[in-house]
Order: sequence, then C-alpha cells, then structure tokens
Amino acid sequence: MDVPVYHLDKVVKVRKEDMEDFDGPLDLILHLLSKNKMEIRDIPISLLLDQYLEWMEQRERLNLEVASEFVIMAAHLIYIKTRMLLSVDDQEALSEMEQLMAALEAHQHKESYEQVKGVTQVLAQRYAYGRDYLPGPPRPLPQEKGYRYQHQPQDLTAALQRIFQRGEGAAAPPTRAFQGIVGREPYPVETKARWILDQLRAGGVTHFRALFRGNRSRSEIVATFLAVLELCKSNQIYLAGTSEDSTLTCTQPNGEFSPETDDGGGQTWN
Amino acid sequence: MELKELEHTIEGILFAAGEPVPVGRMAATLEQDVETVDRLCRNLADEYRFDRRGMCLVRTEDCWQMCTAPEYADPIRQTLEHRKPPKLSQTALEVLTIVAYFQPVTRAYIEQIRGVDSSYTVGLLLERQLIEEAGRLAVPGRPMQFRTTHQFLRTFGLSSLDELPELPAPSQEGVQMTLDLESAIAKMQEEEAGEV
Amino acid sequence: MELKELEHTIEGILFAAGEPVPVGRMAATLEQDVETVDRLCRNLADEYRFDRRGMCLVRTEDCWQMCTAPEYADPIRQTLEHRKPPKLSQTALEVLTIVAYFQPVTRAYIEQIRGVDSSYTVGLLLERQLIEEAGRLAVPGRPMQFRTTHQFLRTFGLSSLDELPELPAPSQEGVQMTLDLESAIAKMQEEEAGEV
Repeated sequence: MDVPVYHLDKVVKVRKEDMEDFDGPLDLILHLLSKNKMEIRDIPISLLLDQYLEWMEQRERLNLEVASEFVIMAAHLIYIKTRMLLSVDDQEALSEMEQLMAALEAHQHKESYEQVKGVTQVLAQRYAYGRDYLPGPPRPLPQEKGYRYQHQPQDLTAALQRIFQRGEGAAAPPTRAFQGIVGREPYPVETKARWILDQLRAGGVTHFRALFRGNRSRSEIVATFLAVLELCKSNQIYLAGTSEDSTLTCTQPNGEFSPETDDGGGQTWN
Repeated sequence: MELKELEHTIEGILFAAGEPVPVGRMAATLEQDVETVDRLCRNLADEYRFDRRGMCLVRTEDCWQMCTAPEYADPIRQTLEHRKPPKLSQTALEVLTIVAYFQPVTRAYIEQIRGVDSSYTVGLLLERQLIEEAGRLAVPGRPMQFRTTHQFLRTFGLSSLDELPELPAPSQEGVQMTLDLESAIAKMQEEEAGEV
Repeated sequence: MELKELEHTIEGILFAAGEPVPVGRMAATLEQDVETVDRLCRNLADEYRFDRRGMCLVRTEDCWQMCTAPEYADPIRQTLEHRKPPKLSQTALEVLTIVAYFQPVTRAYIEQIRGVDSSYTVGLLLERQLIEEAGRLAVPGRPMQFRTTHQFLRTFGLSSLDELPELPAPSQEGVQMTLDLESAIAKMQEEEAGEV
C-alpha cells in the first residue's frame, strides 16, 4: 500500500504564517482534547482513531466541510503516531510529531492567554473591595513567653526602609520620651531617708530590695537609692550581703536622721 | 458547653489566631462535630454583619478567619498608619489569574502563556502572599510550582476556587467551530438513531 | 458619624492594631474629643464583659487594647498550639531593627527615629527576650539603654551582628529623608555628649 503523504507545514508554522485558516482544526482538536481531559502529549491514539473512523464513515452522508481539515489532521496524527510505534528510530516522524505538538501547545497557550486577559478586569474589581478586609495579627497564646518565630535577616532592612519611607524621623518626640529626664516629679531624699529609718526601727533588718516595693516611678526609685547611699555615708545604717541579696540594719536605733553635709539631706531628686 | 459559650469560645479562637483556622481543628478542641462548629461560625458571621460590627468573619475553603469589616477600612488604616495596598498591575493580575485558574503551575508555564519573563511578578505575588509554593514538579530541573493562598481568596472575596468567575470562551472562531462541530455530531447521532 | 458606628469603627481599629492604641490617636482620626472616644471604649469593654464575649478590652495608661478573654484561654491555647509561632508586628520589627543597627540605644532615641511613642513595643521585645538592658547612659535621668540578645541572633539566623544585612539604599525620595534623619541623630548625640 502506498504511503500517503500529508504536508503539515502550514499547521506547524501556524505561529508565523496566516493563522486564520488553521485556527479551526486546531481548535477542534483542542476542544476534543479538553473534553476528554487530556494532555496534548498523551493523546490516546485509539480514541482519535475511533473518532476519525467514525468521521470517515459519516463524511459522505453529511456535509461536514467545516470539519474536513480536522479529519486530515487527525489522519496525519494517526499516521505519524503509527510510524513512531512501528519504528522507535523514525527521527523524521519524531521531530514532525514534536513540531505538531509544539504548534498545538503554542496555540493552546495563546487561547489561554486571551481568556486570562478577558477575566482580569472582573478580578481587579473584586480586589478593589476585598483588599479592605484587614486581618488582625496573631495574638500570643495565653502564657506564651519568649519569641519562637524564625525571621530572615532582610526583614530588618525592610523594616528600616519603612521607617525611612514614612519620613517621620524629624517629628518631635513625644513629651513622655523625656519623662525622667526633664519631668518634675520631686522626691526629697531626706523624706525617703526618714522613711527608711522608720521602716528599720519598726521592722528591724530589711532586705535592700524591699525598700523599692511600692515605688511608683523611676524618680522615686532613684530617690530611695540615693537615701540609702546617704544613710550609709553617715553611718546610720549597715549594708551587708551580695548584690543579689543584701540586708540593711539600723546602727543607731534611737538616733535621728542627721545629714552629714548641709546640702546632702536637703537634696531633692528631680 | 452551652451554645452561646461555644460561640464565644470560637470568637476568642478566631480573634487570637490572626489567620484562617480550619473548622476541623476547632471542632476537635471543642469536642463538637464539624457541622455544628461551622454553623456556629456562620451564626456569628451573620450577627457581626447584622449589627454592622467592626469585625467580620470570612470563610475561605474549610477555614474561618476574623477580619475587619471592609466598610471601616479607611479610618482604621488612617489611625494605624497602614498603607492601602496598591492596586495590582495588569501584569500582576495576569500572572495571578494564570496561577488561579491553572494551579499548580510552574513559572515556565506562566511564561509560556504570557510569552514574557515573569519572575519579578511571581516574586511580587509571593511577597504579598497572594500565591505560595506548592511543591516541585517531578521533571528534570524539578521546577517549583505555585498555587493561590487563603489570602488570595479573601482579598478577591471568594470562599473557594469554585467561585472563580468562569473564563470567557475562547476566540470567536473557536466558539463557532465548536458549535458547528457539536451540531454536526448531534445531527449525526440523530441520523444514526433513525437508522437503527 | 452616629455613636454606634463610631463604636464599631473603634472596635475595628482595636482589632486590627493588636497592641495598645492611644485614645488620642483614635480621637484625632475620628474627629471626636478624647472623652467621647474613651467613653465609647468603656461601653464596648462593658458590653464585651457583660456578654462574656471571646475578646475583652483592656485600658493601660492612655491606651486601649483588645485581648483574648482570659476565661477562654484553655480552648484557645489548645486549638492554636500547633500554629506557627506568632510573628512580630511591623511596629515591633521597626523598633527591633533600630536597636539592632544602632545599639546600645535608649528609648528616647528609638522614639526620635520613629517619631512615635514606643514604650509598649520596647516592653514587648524585652519580654520576648529579643532585646535586653545594656546599662544606663551617663546623662541626666540616666536612661536605660538596650541591645539585642542571643535569642535575637538565633531568630534571624545570624551568627553575629557583623552578619546583619547592609542597610537598604534609600529610595530617591528617601535620600533626603535619611540625610535629615542622620543630621537629627548627630545633633542629638552632640546634645547628649554636651550634657554629660
């Protein structure tokens, strides 16, 4: 039997040459492929063959001009595939098949792209509304301490860039940034010293840290600390122990607080 | 646990999570079946919407997430100095659409469809958490595949991928061709039936 | 804006913030006086408590914060235990970055750069053990300085501070900003030095 020769030049060069003529058969094949949920490269030859034979049977009785090119194409597809099956080394058949597949794929991609472009505006409108759903940040689990998330170092530079871009660096710092530097919150050291002596007389030995319990601000803590120093200096209390755990004892249980210098006791911590 | 209490526990969970929480996980903790928990979430979501509260509950796939109600977005952003995320460019929308409809896809596939290099845009969408990595493809080079995220669904107002708008039909000629073919087939089948 | 709407806007703001929000800032955005906003927050807090909702509102100093209601702590912890650990907010990352690159720094210095009060965030980073105290600065008031910790290095996968990524090249508009910032910092340092 004579080997029929079909030239698919026009098909495989679909991208370069006039596409109009060949959109049809390609679309039909693609349509059949998508209906059967197949990948182009896995076209089951038997299915195509069935359809092809069916068409061949019917074509004389029906006016199927529109599908004639599909029939030619299907025939050729089957022909190439048969050659490939009969001889694995048929390079010509292989490369022709590759070209045909590539053309089909390119065509399919072009179709997909058209569809994608067609739907982007619908999606853009949805996004315009949907981007206003603001998620809250994850909250720490109750009792969770420390930090376990793993970051990329670039998160730091990104954060800095945000600070720069916001451009608020030159903004005046809030007043509370200067709290403890310029704030007026006087705690006279002398009052504190008297309070400490009273505490010691009433309770005997006291832990150093206990003096700071109930101190409500940095200024008050500083004043308490200065008062302790002042009392040590004038030998009115005795400080013992380590930096972690130290105790105070009053050396003159009945004495009055007497500042060593004039300005010492009258000092006020601002 | 009483129903109202369950509802408020769920509220607390969704508030603390800060991300979508699978219904199944809540059901397991609360020792309830998934349907009950899902119904309670829906109730809560309806209450929020009806009372026009500041938050709303959003369902994406099998998860629920607490978000701010979109109508308050402007004053919220203004107070917290958050920027409104910029509109997506046409390019970004195209790449995102390809991922959405054909997922999981590799970058090569996206580029085949668009015909241009798309690595920058893929990176951008990853950064904005609209797409995420979805494992490597088992072909030479093992390229990474991408899919859309819960954040994608949320920001596009979809509760699942099934709700994506239908892709427009292929080109005009293709449609005509398909119709012709289908009618021809139908006609053929009729004739066959008549012949029997 | 009607009162109920205001209340729900505030609700949205507190939900999205995740950290204490100064009443004054909300008042400014909503164009209301501080007392009104504070009263609305109080109302909302009472409602939440009365209805035993999953969240609660907590007032600290002049700020309001939305937190999980303590009575639901157990199921919340159980449900979310498996999630990825929560991530630092952008605010926290900013403060941490400033400490990382300019350490040791005082809180005043951080606030000078960021332009907003940062005491809550500094406290949070201390609690998370990402920063630690680093002695007091020898200026009046002896303000505490802060530096990053080993935990910080681990979190960012760095083996030492030398491995910190280079600072980003500022954007075009950012250049002037950076210069301004640098001169502001230099001036501040001079002033600090002068005061000793």
